[in-house]
Amino acid sequence: MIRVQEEDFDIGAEIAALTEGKTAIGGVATFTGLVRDMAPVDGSDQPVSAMTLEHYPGMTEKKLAEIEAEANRRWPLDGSVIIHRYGRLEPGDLIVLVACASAHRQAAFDACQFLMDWLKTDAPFWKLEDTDAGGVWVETRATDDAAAARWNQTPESE
Amino acid sequence: MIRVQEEDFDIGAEIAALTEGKTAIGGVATFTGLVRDMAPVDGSDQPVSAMTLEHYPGMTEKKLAEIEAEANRRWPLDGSVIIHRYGRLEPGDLIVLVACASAHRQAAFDACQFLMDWLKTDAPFWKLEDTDAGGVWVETRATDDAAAARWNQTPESE
Amino acid sequence: MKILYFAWMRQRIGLSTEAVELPADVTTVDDLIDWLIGRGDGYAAAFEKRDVIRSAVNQDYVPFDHPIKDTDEIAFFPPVTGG
Amino acid sequence: MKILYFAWMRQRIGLSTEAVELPADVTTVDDLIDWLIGRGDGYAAAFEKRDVIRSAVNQDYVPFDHPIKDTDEIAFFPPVTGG
Repeated sequence: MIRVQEEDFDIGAEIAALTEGKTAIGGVATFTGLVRDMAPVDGSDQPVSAMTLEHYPGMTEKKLAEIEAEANRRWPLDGSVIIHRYGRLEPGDLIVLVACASAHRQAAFDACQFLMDWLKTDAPFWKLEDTDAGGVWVETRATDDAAAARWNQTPESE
Repeated sequence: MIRVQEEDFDIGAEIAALTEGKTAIGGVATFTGLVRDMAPVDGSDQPVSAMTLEHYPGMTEKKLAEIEAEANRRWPLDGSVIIHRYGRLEPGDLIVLVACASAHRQAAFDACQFLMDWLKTDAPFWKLEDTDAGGVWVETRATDDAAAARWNQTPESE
Repeated sequence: MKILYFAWMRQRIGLSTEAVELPADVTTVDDLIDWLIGRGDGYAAAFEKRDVIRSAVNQDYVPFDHPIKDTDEIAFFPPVTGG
Repeated sequence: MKILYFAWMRQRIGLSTEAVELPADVTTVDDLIDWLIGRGDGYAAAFEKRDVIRSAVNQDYVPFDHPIKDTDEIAFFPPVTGG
């Protein structure tokens, strides 16, 4: 299940909905991304007062659905959720939730990491941070590209 | 923070408490374990109507605190939670929650997996499953030992 | 053809979307970029770092040698930073 | 000495905890197991799979050659299955 929305979400309620009535699930791995109050600008950390998330309506939903389907092909999941917010957010606000349920702990963890890594490099979102120096567009990090690249190899089986 | 308790817990509330006021956190990785309705007994899957978790009061808290401290030594965490229940549980009930908060996504994921792997092999809990054939003590899985053993190497840096 | 711009490309061009009539000799994404750059300073600034820009045709990522036609929806944007 | 038993060891012995006076020649966990086995069939059944059993002295895992003394809390249990 994927959702692209401006509103906040409730992690506990999302996990409860994901596992509701599915008693074959052994575990749920999640990752929740939050807005940080500091960000590197020209090499030094600067305070961030707010962040605006821009996205490409239509393509975003399409890419998220593709990424989710790929995770379900690679791992034996009993359910998955990707929720990504857009619009104006403040430090501490939730940005993204990825949750993967599986009978197998390692599958749930791996699928969750895979989804986060691909979200970072493939989902059409752009972050504009409000700093003392004005609005600064967040730049791609080389570590994110490297994290996504590792999944191009055959995933490890449990 | 560690808790060993008979009562249920609220995942969303636990994550909110973990991140409250800490706006340097970039993300939170979690794993939630649930009671499954089927379990392997003598090589074939049997329905499980309930599970009773026995533990060693005192030693449990001690081991969980040690494991959590070790995770905080290995990774730059801004907070962590381990909650493990004991007593009688039914399929779909929550057993365990591990949550790790960090400015770094990979650190949060790795620490969360480390904690789950060590919980499986080091925390003094024993599971008795109610099946049609009576009460069956859950046996250790070789995959759990292997999963824990991988952390004896130097953890990967991000 | 519908063209969309995002993030700092949108800011530099001053438009989030526009409809254009493609000249006959514009048949790939690369051709389109060259043609857009010729339309003004904002476009030139937006496409300055041509190596880092990503393009999508009908909401799928494509390389710059991808063919385009007048009924396509094409988007240009900087590297994505979601998650 | 306080001894605790868990899971199927507790069931086979029929006790979750007991207090014993150690004979003078029982100085390690291994000695204690030998001595307990001699106390009855329940103990013998509980310690039958000696290889798989784990022991803790004062709530820390120890190998069977670990020394013990009368003021220790010692626990015996099958491999743990939490998480």
